[in-house]
Amino acid sequence: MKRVGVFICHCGSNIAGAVDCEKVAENAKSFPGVAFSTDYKYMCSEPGQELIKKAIKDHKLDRIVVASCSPRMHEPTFRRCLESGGLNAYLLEMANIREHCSWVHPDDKEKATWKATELVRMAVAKVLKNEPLQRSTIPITKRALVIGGGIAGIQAALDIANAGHIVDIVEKEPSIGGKMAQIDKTFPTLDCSACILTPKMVEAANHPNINLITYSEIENVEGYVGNFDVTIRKKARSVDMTLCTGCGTCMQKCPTKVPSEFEMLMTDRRAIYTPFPQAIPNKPVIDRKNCRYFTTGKCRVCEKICPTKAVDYTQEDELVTQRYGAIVVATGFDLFDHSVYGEYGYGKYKDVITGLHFERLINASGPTMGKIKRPSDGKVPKDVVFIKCVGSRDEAKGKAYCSKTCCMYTAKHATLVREKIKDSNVYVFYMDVRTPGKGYDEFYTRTTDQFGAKYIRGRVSKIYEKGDKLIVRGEDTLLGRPVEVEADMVVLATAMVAQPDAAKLAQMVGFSYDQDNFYTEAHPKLAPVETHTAGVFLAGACQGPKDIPESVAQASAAAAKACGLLSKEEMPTEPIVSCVNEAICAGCGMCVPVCPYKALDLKVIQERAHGKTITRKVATVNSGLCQGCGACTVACRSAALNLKHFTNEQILAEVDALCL
Amino acid sequence: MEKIELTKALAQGQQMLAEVTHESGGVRASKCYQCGKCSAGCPVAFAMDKTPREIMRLLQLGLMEEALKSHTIWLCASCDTCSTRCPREVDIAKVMETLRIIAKKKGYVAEKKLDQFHDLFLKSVERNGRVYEMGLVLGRNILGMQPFKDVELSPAMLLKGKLALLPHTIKDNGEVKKIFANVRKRGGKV
Amino acid sequence: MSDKVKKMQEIAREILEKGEAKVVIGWEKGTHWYLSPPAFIDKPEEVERLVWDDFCHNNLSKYLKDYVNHEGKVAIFVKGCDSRAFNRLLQDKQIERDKVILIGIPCHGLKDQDKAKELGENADIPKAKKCVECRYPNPLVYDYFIGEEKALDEVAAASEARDFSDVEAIETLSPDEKYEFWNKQYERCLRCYACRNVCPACSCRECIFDQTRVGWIGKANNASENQFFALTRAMHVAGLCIECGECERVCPMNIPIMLLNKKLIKDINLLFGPYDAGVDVDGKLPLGHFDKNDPEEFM
Amino acid sequence: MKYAYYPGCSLSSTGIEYDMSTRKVAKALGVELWEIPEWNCCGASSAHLTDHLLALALPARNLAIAEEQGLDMAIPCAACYVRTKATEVEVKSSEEMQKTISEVIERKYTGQSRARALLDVFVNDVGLDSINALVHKPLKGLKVVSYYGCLLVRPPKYGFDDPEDPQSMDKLVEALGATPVDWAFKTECCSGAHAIAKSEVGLPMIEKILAAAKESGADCIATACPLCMCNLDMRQGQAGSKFGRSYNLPVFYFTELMGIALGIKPEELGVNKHFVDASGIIKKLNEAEGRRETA
Amino acid sequence: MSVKEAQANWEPKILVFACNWCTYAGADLAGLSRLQYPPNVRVLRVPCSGRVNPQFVIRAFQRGIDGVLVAGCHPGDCHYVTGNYFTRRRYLLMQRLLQYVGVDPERFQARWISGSEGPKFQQVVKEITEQIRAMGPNRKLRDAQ
Repeated sequence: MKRVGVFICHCGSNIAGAVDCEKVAENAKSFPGVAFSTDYKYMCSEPGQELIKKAIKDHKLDRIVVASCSPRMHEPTFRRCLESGGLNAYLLEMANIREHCSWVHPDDKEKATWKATELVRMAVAKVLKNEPLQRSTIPITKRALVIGGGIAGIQAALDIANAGHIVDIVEKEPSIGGKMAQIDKTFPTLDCSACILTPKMVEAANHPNINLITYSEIENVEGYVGNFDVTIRKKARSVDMTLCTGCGTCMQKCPTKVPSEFEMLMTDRRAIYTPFPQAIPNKPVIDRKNCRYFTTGKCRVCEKICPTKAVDYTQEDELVTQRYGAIVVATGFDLFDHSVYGEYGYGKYKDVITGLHFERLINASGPTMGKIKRPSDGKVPKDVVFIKCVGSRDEAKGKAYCSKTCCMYTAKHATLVREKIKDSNVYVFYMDVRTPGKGYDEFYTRTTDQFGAKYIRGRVSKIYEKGDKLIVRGEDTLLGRPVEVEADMVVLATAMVAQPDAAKLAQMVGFSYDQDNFYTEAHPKLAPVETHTAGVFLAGACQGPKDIPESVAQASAAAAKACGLLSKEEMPTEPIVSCVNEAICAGCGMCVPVCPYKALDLKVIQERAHGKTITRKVATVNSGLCQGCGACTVACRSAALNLKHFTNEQILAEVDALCL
Repeated sequence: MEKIELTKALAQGQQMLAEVTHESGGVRASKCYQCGKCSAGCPVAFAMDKTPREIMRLLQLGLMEEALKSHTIWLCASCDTCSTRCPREVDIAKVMETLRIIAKKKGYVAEKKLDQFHDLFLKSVERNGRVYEMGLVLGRNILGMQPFKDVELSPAMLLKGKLALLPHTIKDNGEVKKIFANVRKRGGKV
Repeated sequence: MSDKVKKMQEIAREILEKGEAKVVIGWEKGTHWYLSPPAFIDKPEEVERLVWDDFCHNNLSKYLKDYVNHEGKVAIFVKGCDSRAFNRLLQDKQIERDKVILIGIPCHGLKDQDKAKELGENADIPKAKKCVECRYPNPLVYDYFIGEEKALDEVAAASEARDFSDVEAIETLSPDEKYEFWNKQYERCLRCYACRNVCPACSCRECIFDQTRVGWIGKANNASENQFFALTRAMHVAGLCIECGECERVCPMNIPIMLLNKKLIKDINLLFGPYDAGVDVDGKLPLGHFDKNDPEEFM
Repeated sequence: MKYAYYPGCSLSSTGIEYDMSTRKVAKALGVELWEIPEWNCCGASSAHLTDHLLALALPARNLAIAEEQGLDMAIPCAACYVRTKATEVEVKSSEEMQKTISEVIERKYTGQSRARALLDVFVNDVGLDSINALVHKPLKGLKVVSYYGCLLVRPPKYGFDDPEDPQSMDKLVEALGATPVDWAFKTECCSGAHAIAKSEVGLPMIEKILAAAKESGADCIATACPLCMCNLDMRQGQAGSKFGRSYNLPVFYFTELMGIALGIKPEELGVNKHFVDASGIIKKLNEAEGRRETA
Repeated sequence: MSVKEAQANWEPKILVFACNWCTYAGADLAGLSRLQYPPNVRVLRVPCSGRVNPQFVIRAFQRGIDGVLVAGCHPGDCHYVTGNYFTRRRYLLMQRLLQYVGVDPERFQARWISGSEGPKFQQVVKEITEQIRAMGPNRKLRDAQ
C-alpha cells in the first residue's frame, strides 16, 4: 500500500490570501493513497523542509506531493528535501497552486480553493504511479565556446581561460572588439573606450588558452550540455593567416574604396581591409562582394604587392566541427533603424545622425579626426539637438522597452559638444532621465549645471529642413507650450535592438528568446545568465539592453557558470528519458524519424518462440542522447515506448483524477 | 494658482472618463505618458488654451469639467497628426471629437461660432440631402448676428459659378431624413 | 476456366515444383458462390483449387505476417490494393521483400458481396464501392504478372480524381447531427476487432486495446468506449490506410469504417499535400515528418 | 475600368473646377465614372464632431448604392474620402456595426464596395506609365509642390500612401513632365473649416503653408482637396494682406494639371475659375510648347 | 443536489496540456504578472506538446471534461527543436476528425503560447472558458457511468 504525504504551502499570504490552505489539506486526506496531509506557512523554508522529512519518517510516507509555487521554481529544492529525507527524488510531485491559482484568482476564495483541491488531487493521482529513478553520469568535454567577440565575449573568454579551460571565441567580423571599439569615450568617467578595450583584446589574443576564430559563424549545433558538437563556418579570408605579417601594404594599394561599416559609412575603407587600425587579428580579409578581382576577374594588385605572398584568391569557406562542454552566447546588439520615422525625415536628412555616428565624429581616429563637423557640409554645428527614446518606449513604430543606456550616453554627448564647441548650444529632448548607476546621476547633473545643456521634457514631433537649418518641433511639457529649435545637427538616441539573426542562432543552439528577439534568461532574478538549455549561458546585450559595466559583470557571471560546469569530470543526467518495452515493440521504426536527437534506433534481438530461436527488430533508446521530450511515445501506436516520469499511466491517472 | 483636490477630482471624474473611453470606441487616456509629441506636431496648438497633451492629463486626473470647458476641443481641426504620431497609439483626435460631443450635451460650448457652423451644416444636410454653401454662409451670418467676414469674396464667387444661390437638393430626400431620424431613435444627439 | 486462372495455376505449380516457395497464397471457392476465401497451397497437385473471380476480395498480404519466422519463401497473389498493403507492411518492417514472391494480377474491380447475396447469382451485381473508387487496379510491385500490364491503365485514369462526396456529405451536417450519426454506428460495435486484425496498416505486436494493465480502454461495450476505439484506430491508421476496404467488409455490424479512414486521407492530402499510402516504400510517412510551412491554425 | 463616382457637395460649388477636370481627365484616360444617382452629403466635416453614428451612416448610404452596382467608389474630395473610408473600415471590422448601419440607412451595406481616393485610382489603377503615354503637352519646367493635406493619407491604417512623406502626387506630377519639388508641408493641416468660421485661427495656418511653398521655389501648388483649394487659393489674398505679403502662387487641382498635360483646354477644366490667376503659368507652358514645336 | 441545481451550479472544466518550456512558463508568467482569468482551467504539465497523445484527449472527453486545450511553443521555438511541428500535424488532423464525429470545434483547441506570453495565456483561457460556458456541459463522447 502506497503512502502519500501531502504538504500545502501558504507561501506567506501569497497562496493563503486566496486559497483556504487548511481546507485543501483537509480535503486531501480523503484522496486515495493519502496517509498524511498538512499545511504550513513556508514549505520551502528550513522548518518547512524539516516538517516534510519528519513526516516521511513518522508516517512512513513513500511518496510526496507539495502544493506550492511553480515546479519551475522549487522542484529541485523539494527533490533535494526528499533525498535527504531518505526517498528517491522522483517520488515527488508538485501542484502549482500559486502561479496557476492564488495569484490569478485572488477574488474568489471558494473557487480558488476548489481549484487548488483539484490540482492536488491530480498530483496525488500521478504520484501514486511515480517510480524511483536513478541519475547516471556523462563525461564533460573541457572546452568552452564563446559566441561573439565584443567586450562581453572577451571578458567571458578571459575569465574561463584564466580558470584553466580552453576557450574558442567565434566572431563573425574580421576583428574582435564589437561595438565598444566604435565608441569614443565611456560614461560616467569619460575615459577612452579604446584605451580600456584594446588591452583586453590583446590579452585575449595572446592567452594560451584562448583561440580566436574570427570572420566565422556558427553553422550548426548538436548534442547537449557537457558535449555540444558545434560546426563553425570559417569564411574565406582570401589571406593566408600564417603567411600574412599584417604589414598593411595591400590595404594602401587596393584600388577599390568601400564605405567603412566601422566608420558608419562616413569614410571609406578598401576592399582588402581590417575594420580599424587596432584590429585583432591585425590581418586583413578581402571583401569579395566589392573586390575588383572577384567582381571583374582583373586586378590582383594585392597579390602582386604582398611581400609574403599571403593573398590567396582560391581560399574557400571551411567547416570545422568541435566538441564543447559549455557555450557562452555574447552576440551583442544592433541599433534601431530610425528610417521608419517619417516625421524625422525617414533617414534622408544628412545632418540627422545617430549616437553611434556621433561617437565616430568625436573620435580622434574617426573620419573627422575628432572635430565635430556635420556630415552635409562639414560645418561645425552651433545648435545641436539630441532626441532620446528614438525607437525606445514607442509601441507604435519601435520597441516598447527602455533601452537603458541612452540617457547616459546622450548626457555624455551633450557634455562633449559643449566641451569641444565653446559657443555651442545643446538641447536635449527627453521624456524621463533615468540614471540609476554609480556616479550616473552626478554626471547628468554636471551636464545641465556645469555644461549648460538645455533639457526639454517632450518628444519631438517633426524635423524638417529649412535652408541649411533643421527645424525641430517639440512641446516643453513642463511649460505646456510648443517650442521650436533651429538646429544645425540632430543626434538621435536610437534604441538598442536584438541582432537581426538573433532568433536564428537561438533556434540553432536551442534556447528561447522574447518577443523582441532578446535571449531569455532562465529566471529574471535568480538565474539571470543561464538559459533554459543546460550548458548555455548569456552575456551582454544579447539578453537585453545593457551598458559596458553591466555587460562585463554579466560576462564574468556567465564565465563562472561555465567554469562550474567545466570543473567537473562528469555530470549527472536527467533520468527522465524514454524506454522501450521490447515485448510489445513491433520494430516498425515509426519512432525513429520523430526523434530530434537521433536517440532512437532499431536493433536486432533474439528470442525463443515456438521452440526455436528467432530474431526480430525492436526500438532502442540511447539514454545519453534522449532529452525526454516524449515525441516517440506518441509516434508509437502500441505504446511500447514510454517516457519515464511522464508515463502514459501517469498522465491518464491525472486526467481521470481531474475529471472526477 | 488654485490647488487641485486630487482625491475629489479622481472620484468625480471616473464615471465620465469611462464614458469618454466608451464613446471613443475604447481610447484610454491612461495609456498616455505625457511626452507631448501630439502637441508638438499640432498645427492649431498656437491658438489653443491648453495643449492636447494637457487635455489628456486633465482626463487622467479626472478633471473633466476643465477639459470640457476648454477651447482646445473645439479648435482641434481633426487633422489626425497627433494620432498618427502618438508613440502610445492613443487616438487623441478621437478623444477631442468625443469630448466635443459630450461638451455639447452638457451645454459647454467654448467656441459658439464653430459649433453653430456645424449645426447649420447638418441642418442643411438633413433638409436638402446635400450642403447648400450659400445658405450656410448666410445662415451663419444671421444666427451669428455679425457681418459675414468673407463678404468681399462673395460676389467673385458668384461670378465664378462657385456659390449656388439655390440649394442643391436630391429629389427625394426621404432617405437622408430617415437616417437622421434613425440616429435620433438610437439616442443620437443631432 | 479462364485463361487467367489457368495462368495462375501454372505459375503456382511451377513455383511449388521448383521449390521457389513453400506455400502459395491465393483464393479458392468457398461454401458460397459469392465468397472466394484465401487458399494456402503447399502441394503442386492442389493448385487447381486456385480461382480468380469477382469475389477475390481478401487482401492476402496481411497473411504474410504469419510466415515471418518460417524458413523459405512465400508466394502470394496481389491485386492493386494487395500490393499497396504489401508495401505498407514492408515500410513497417514487418516482412522482408526477398522472402516473398509476388504474383501480380490486374484487377478489373470486384463485386459487392452483400449485394450478391441479396440479389442472387443471375442478377446484375454492382461493383464493390471501394472498387468503384479504386485508383490502383494494377499491382505496384510483383515478380510474376498475369495478363496485360497496360490493360487497366484506362481504368486507373478514369478514377484519377478521388471521390470524397460521401465524406463531404457528413461534413455538411451540424455537430449534433454528426454526433448522432456516428453514435448510432458505434453503438452497434461489438469490439470484435476484426477490422483491426484484417488491416494491413495495423502492424502492432500488441495492440493498445489489448493492454488492459495500462487502462487505455475499459472492457465495457458502450458507445463511449467504442468511440474511443474508433477514433484511436482511425488516428493510428492515419497516413497508413491503403483504402483496401477490408475493415468495412469484415465488420459484422456493417459500420462504415472507411468513412473515417477517408476523412483522414482527405485531410492529409488537403493539409500536407498529395499522398497515397503504400505507393512509395521509401517515402516519408505523413505523421513521420513535417514541413515548417505546414498550415498554421494555432496562432 | 469603371467606378461609382461621388463628387460630393463641394464639387458642385466652390470646387466646381475639380469636378469639371475630373470628368474630362477620366474620359481621356478611359476611366468610366458612373455618378451615384441622388448621392447625399457625406457629413464631413461636421457629422463626426456631432454624432459618431451619424458620421458613419451618411456615407454608408452612398456606399450601399455603389455596392448594389458592384462598384468601388472613386472620390475626388479628400474630406469625403476619409469619412467614407472610415465607414467602410468600421463596417468591415465588425458584424455588429454592419448590422447597425444597415438598420439606420435602411439599405444593405456589407463593406464590399470600397472607398477609393481619386488620386489613388489614377496613380495605382490607371498607372503612371499609362498616364505618361497619353501626355501631349508635358509640363516642362513647371516646378510643383504637392500638397496632400491632412486628410488624404491619415489615419495611416486607411492609407494608400505614406502618412508623413507621401509620394503619389509627386510621382504623378513627374509623369506629367513637371518637376516635383520636395518640401516639408505636404501633410500639414490648412485649418479646414476653421477658415470660414474662425479666420483668426485659420489664416496663420494657411500662411505657413504658402510661405513654405514659396520658399521651396515652386511655381505653383497641386492639391487634391476642395477645402485646401478654398483656403490656399480663395483666401490667399486675405492671408497675404494679414501678414503683409504677396505670394502669387497659383493652386491647381492635380486633375487640372493632368488635363493640361493631356492637351485639354484650360477653360474646359475650369482653370479660369481660380482666384489666383493661373494664366501666367498656362502662357509660359504654351510658349515653351511653341518653342519645342518650332525647334 | 437536484439535477436542476447541479445544472445551475455547473462550472465548465477545461484541461490544458501545457508544455513545460513555453506554455507552462507562460502560465507562470500570467501568475507572476497577476493576470486574472477564470478558475476553470487545470494545467497538466508535459515536457513537450509532442508528448500529448490524442488518446489522452479522447480519454478526457470520455471522463466528462468540457473542453481541452493543447498548447506549446511557437513553431521554431520548441525546446526540443521539432516537437511542436509534429504536434501541429497531428492536431490539425485530430481537430478535423473530432469535428467530423460531431465534437464542437470550441471543445478541442490548440494554441501556441510562449513563455513570454502571459497575457496571451490569460486571453486564451478567458476566451475558451467563455465559449464553453456559453455552450453548456459536454455530453459527447462521454462515458454514461
